[in-house]
Amino acid sequence: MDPINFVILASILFAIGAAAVLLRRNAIIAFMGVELMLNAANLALVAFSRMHGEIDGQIMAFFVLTVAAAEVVVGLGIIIAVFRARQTISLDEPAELKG
Amino acid sequence: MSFTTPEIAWAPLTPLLIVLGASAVAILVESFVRSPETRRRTQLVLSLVALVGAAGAAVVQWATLDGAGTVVLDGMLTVDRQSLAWQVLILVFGTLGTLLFASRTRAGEEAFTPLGASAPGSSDETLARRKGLQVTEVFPLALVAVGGMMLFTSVTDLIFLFVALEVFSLPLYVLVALARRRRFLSHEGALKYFLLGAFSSAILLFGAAFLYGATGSTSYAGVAAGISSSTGTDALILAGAVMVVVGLLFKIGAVPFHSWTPDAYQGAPTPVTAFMGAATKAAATAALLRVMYAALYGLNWELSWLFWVVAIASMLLGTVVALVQTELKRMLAYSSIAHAGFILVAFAGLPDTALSALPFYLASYGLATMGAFAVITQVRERSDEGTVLGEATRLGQWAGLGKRSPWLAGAMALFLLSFAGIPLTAGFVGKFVAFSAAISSGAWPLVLVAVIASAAAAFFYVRLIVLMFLTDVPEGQEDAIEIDYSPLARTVVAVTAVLVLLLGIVPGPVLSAFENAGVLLLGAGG
Amino acid sequence: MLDLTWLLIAVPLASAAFLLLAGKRADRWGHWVGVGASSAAFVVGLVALIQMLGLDSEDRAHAVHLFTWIPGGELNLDAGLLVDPLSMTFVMLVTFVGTLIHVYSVAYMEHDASRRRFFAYLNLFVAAMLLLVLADSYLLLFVGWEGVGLASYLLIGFWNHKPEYATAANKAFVVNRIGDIGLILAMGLMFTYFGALDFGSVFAAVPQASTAQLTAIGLMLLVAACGKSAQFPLQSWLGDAMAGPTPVSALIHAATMVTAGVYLIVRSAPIFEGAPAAQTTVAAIGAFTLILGALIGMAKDDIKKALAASTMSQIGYMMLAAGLGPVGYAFAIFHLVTHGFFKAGMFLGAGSVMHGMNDQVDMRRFGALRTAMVTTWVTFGLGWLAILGVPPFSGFWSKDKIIEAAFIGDDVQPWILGGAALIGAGLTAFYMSRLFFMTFHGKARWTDEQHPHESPALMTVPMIILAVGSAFLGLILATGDRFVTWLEPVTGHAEHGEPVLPAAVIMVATLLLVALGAWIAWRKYGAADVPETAPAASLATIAARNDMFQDSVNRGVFERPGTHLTRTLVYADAALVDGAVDATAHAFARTGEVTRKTQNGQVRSYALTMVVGLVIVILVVVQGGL
Amino acid sequence: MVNTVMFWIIAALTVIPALSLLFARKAVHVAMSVVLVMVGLAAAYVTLSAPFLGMVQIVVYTGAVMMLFLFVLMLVGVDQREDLKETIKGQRWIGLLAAAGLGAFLVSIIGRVTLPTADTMPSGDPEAVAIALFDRYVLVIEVLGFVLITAAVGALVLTHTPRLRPRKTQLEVQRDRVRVGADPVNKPMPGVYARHNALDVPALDPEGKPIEHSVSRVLEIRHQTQEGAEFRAALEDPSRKEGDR
Repeated sequence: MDPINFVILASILFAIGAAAVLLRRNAIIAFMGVELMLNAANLALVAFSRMHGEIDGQIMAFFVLTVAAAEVVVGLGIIIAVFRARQTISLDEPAELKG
Repeated sequence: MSFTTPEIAWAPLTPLLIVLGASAVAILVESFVRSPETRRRTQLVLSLVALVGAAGAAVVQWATLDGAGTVVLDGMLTVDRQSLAWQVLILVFGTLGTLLFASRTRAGEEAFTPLGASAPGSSDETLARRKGLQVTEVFPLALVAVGGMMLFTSVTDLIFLFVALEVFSLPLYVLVALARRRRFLSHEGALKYFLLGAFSSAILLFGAAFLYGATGSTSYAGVAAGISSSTGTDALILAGAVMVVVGLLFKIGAVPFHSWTPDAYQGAPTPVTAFMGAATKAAATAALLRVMYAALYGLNWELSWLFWVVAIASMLLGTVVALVQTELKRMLAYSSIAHAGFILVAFAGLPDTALSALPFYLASYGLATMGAFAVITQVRERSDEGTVLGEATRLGQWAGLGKRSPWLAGAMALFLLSFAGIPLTAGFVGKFVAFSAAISSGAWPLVLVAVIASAAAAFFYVRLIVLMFLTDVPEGQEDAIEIDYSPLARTVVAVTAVLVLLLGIVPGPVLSAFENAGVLLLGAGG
Repeated sequence: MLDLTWLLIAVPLASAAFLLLAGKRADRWGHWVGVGASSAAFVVGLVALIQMLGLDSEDRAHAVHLFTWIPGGELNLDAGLLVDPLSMTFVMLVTFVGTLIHVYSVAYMEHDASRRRFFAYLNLFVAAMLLLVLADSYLLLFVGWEGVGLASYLLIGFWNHKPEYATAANKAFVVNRIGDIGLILAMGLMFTYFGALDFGSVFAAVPQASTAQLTAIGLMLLVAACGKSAQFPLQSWLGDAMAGPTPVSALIHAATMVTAGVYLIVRSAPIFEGAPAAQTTVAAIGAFTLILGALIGMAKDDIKKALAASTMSQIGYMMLAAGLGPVGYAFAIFHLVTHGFFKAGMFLGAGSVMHGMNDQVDMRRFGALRTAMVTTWVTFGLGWLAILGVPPFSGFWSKDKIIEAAFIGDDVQPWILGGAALIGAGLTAFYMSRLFFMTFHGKARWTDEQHPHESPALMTVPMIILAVGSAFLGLILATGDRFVTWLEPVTGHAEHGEPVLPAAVIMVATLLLVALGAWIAWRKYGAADVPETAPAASLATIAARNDMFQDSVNRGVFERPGTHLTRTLVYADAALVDGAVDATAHAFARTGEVTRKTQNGQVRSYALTMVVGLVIVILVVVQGGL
Repeated sequence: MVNTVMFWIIAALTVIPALSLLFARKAVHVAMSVVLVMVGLAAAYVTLSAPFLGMVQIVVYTGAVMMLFLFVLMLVGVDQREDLKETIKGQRWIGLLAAAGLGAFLVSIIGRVTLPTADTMPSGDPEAVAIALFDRYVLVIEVLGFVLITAAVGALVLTHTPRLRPRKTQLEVQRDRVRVGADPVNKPMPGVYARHNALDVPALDPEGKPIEHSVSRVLEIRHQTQEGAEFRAALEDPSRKEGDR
């Protein structure tokens, strides 16, 4: 089977991740959606790397992994800060900035 | 397998190394200096020395540049005059931003919360304030952000682009959340900025993956080569290119990827807004320039549509919504969206002249932005008992400011006129060179829209000027506003005001310097 | 000295900066600094003028290079001044009239707490206006153009304690921005076609350009001129701008800034020469505005607004002349100069009347002021005679020439333009006489609290000087075609065309019409009683109040259609043009209100906007790119 | 070329749990499903000849990142259920449509592309990865260090509370307790000095009176306690049953 199918899989996961950001009110779940998008990109990179027969795509995936982990730390930090202030992590709740 | 140590041209990276190295040292300072006050002083001095030193190093690099520049590590990074120009620009914004970060009100209050972890209004917060705690981590965070932005302007590899994007984004997300007052808004702004920022960087990354898949390379030069020799992968290339560009347009704040701007600008502590508004836009513009000219130049025709539509949408939406804003920071945020549109006008058709016009435009815009927000930090509300509260950002509160503080109001008027592009200010020359770049590539309908939009935009800038100079303080409100005095913030106001005037009246030297920078070392087109 | 002309701009500018920065310390003597700066500029101008007069006419254009402003590969923009007879004329007008008005303002603004600031703005205005006329490129002209806009904006809104004044300032700003867009676009076109913006290069490149290109540029310049000079359809701001202090109206809205449009057209003569369609449009707009302004002038009871309408109308004459080509350029500028004198004088007179009448502006509350304010009456009367075009006063020499020139040409054009100019003269005579008689003659209609008195010498002396100018300047400059010859290096030598009617016939017809208009005005407003409240004048009520017209055939024939036309046009002006401005502003605000709702504060909606945008972009780019 | 069966297993292992992101109500369930997705992705990496990356994926993602998510979920209340009813008008349908459209476009774009697959397999073993990482990409690695520093500092700034009040000694704790009028000594246990030692029976003081606050407040609120008086009465009068209350 052609590895390009993994890219198709990656695209589907990417779309699911995006949908999670659009639809879920829970900040943590929405954030997991973003993580899924990053991982989908990783899958695409690795699949392309396999198709090109070289390792660069994999290396990039390593970087993305690291960056994503760092992003999770900062993101969860912000979510906790919001939670401490408002006792909720609903994304609908903080909507004072608008217009 | 054998490993040979890679050859790295360290010398051209000196400015970058200074800034990032200083940030590491600053983290150590955080750990080892206990007293908040000493820490703050040390951090301020360290940051300023590093930023000014780095700017000096960049200038030395510029002067001693070997030929057109240096490609570091097989195309990961390119140091040429273009990137040095942007680096200097970002270092200037970084220096001014650091001054604002450190500025305090007359009562000795910083712009940042004393304790980021405390809940707003909690006893911990009060206690931390009483104990004089300070989040001096803002200085190393700002240094990392500056370093990331400098990288962002010089990288010539998609994966490095993504990493650099995160390097400067993460500290900004944190900084936005650290306001001292109106912390709910600050948190909200940070959460929105973070979530949408992560979302957009995922989009950028997916696009980069597509480009890698289609061309087999992540370096700009490799992508450009892959585009010109592509067979059967056009759709993949186009989709990838669009997603990368969208990721960058998000940072520039262009419609429809703009929605974070007003909320983050309003929620963030004003010094952060100033720094973010000036530097992020510059860095993102630089990165977009390089991506477009060095990697995606072959898609010029296909992508021009995107730039046209996004530019027009940004100019119109930014202008029209700014007209009805009553909150000052929000109004400036929408004006920044309109300016994103003006910036993109110069991208239409990718003329060579844009490479020298845009650095100037961003310099003029960034200086005026820093100045305007610095002025905002100086105008504060006062409670009935006479204690000084947060910044007065409702438009009505600025009525009669010209009489209370002619200098401050005059400087603000100057910045606003520069935003509006009135002659003898930097903004006029900036718009002039940017629009003439667009005209030179035949995009005159776009320039027509831009001219009309900037004419309409002048209305809300001038409205504020009228409010400041031609309106009296409302009856009974004489004591509701306090003009604060912070030497550091005043320095920023003075410096930016002088520069905005100088760049408007004698832009010659700077323009010709950028003229030199208008050539990319690894340009497919420019 | 010609190389030192930059001092003309620098001195008032420095004085403005000084006055703004000096703070309260300078409140007591700051205005004299302003007067001094303006006088100094006049002296510099005078010396330069004398030096220029000593040169041969072909050497009189002198370029002063200041510095390189915007350097660039293809585009190199220098900031430089062009000192030639045309700009020198303006320099003299601006500095001389400007200085007189400065002096007048010292007394007029005496009781104003921010007099120092007022003088700073006045100086700023003078500097910007001089930059406008001395610039050697369109770009630098634009700097001055925006500068006078800004200064006038500050000055109109100077008395900001009344809300309508701020509104007026806003309106002036909006309309002027429309004009500015015209100038910016004209520059953009020049830059695209010629790659240059300085007068020399642009005019040198004109012969190679196509007529279509020149027409486009010309029309854009015309939009700019209309905005600044209050010509149809961008005239609406001028009346409202009268909210500003009266010296401002005299300086900016009569003598100098509003004539910048005429200057722009005359300066751009080579472009218009290559674009006959644009040139004809200029003339047509001028002709239309001169009638429109006159009709509006008939309907106004506010003395300043009536004068503003008159200004509009007189600038219409200048535009008409400027649209006639080389035969008209010199007369346009000539009329501009004489008008600068007599209209500024009359505005100062109006200010003097207001000064004596507790700021009353309604002419229906005046009357019989000639006894109370003799100097004002005499000086105003000289201005009145001048604007009527009564020989040998100034207006006669300039206006008559324009009317005569309007009759030159082929086909119907001379009949239309000439006819308009001729009728305009009659209308002018009517409404200016109405104004004059209502103010100074007839019965006193003021209330007991008002004690009209003559103004102090600081105010009357400038009025007297301007009145002397109104009386004799035309004669002096017209003798031996001095002024036309003086301008010839710039405007080119015009072959004297033959009007379609003999010149003598035109002159007699003009004078007859003027006499008729003045006589009707005397009958109605001088000899008869003037009602203290304006008669309601909607079309229906006029028809119902037939008795107004019964007593004389004269009135029936002349008045009824006239009133109808006047009221209709004034109404159309208010409803359509003002309405269009307001509607545009409203539309913008509404759009903004609707659009801001999309920023609903929900981060998920923001993400949705991004995704939808992304999907559309991918769809179009990928589908379109394949 | 890759194993077809393997692909379909991985596809099922990733897409189905990923859908929980859209439809599961409890955040914990979502997190656990995402762990599964990550494992599936690791398997995919191994299949695509990136074994080392696969291992790292498991260690970093399932082992660290997702655990962090779980920790935070527990911090904010693991029980949180989300009402899936949409609050923003049109958001659900436009959102689903947009996301589906995005996915469909991306898939169709890939379907349109012809990309050859190289015969040579990239070597994804640790040594090859290490050499690549520290050769061309060494600067990226170094810069990544700053990303991690920022993350650590950022998290500390946002969540770490330094000791603001001095630590209380045992003596101070005791004093505080006495000051607010609490028992100077330990609370008596319920059921003490009685024939029952059940939790719902108050303790008796030396005089035989029941000590009311020895019973958990929760039980009192639920009316599941036995009041001392009644209890004694029941003792004295065997005819009265406890259940009569």
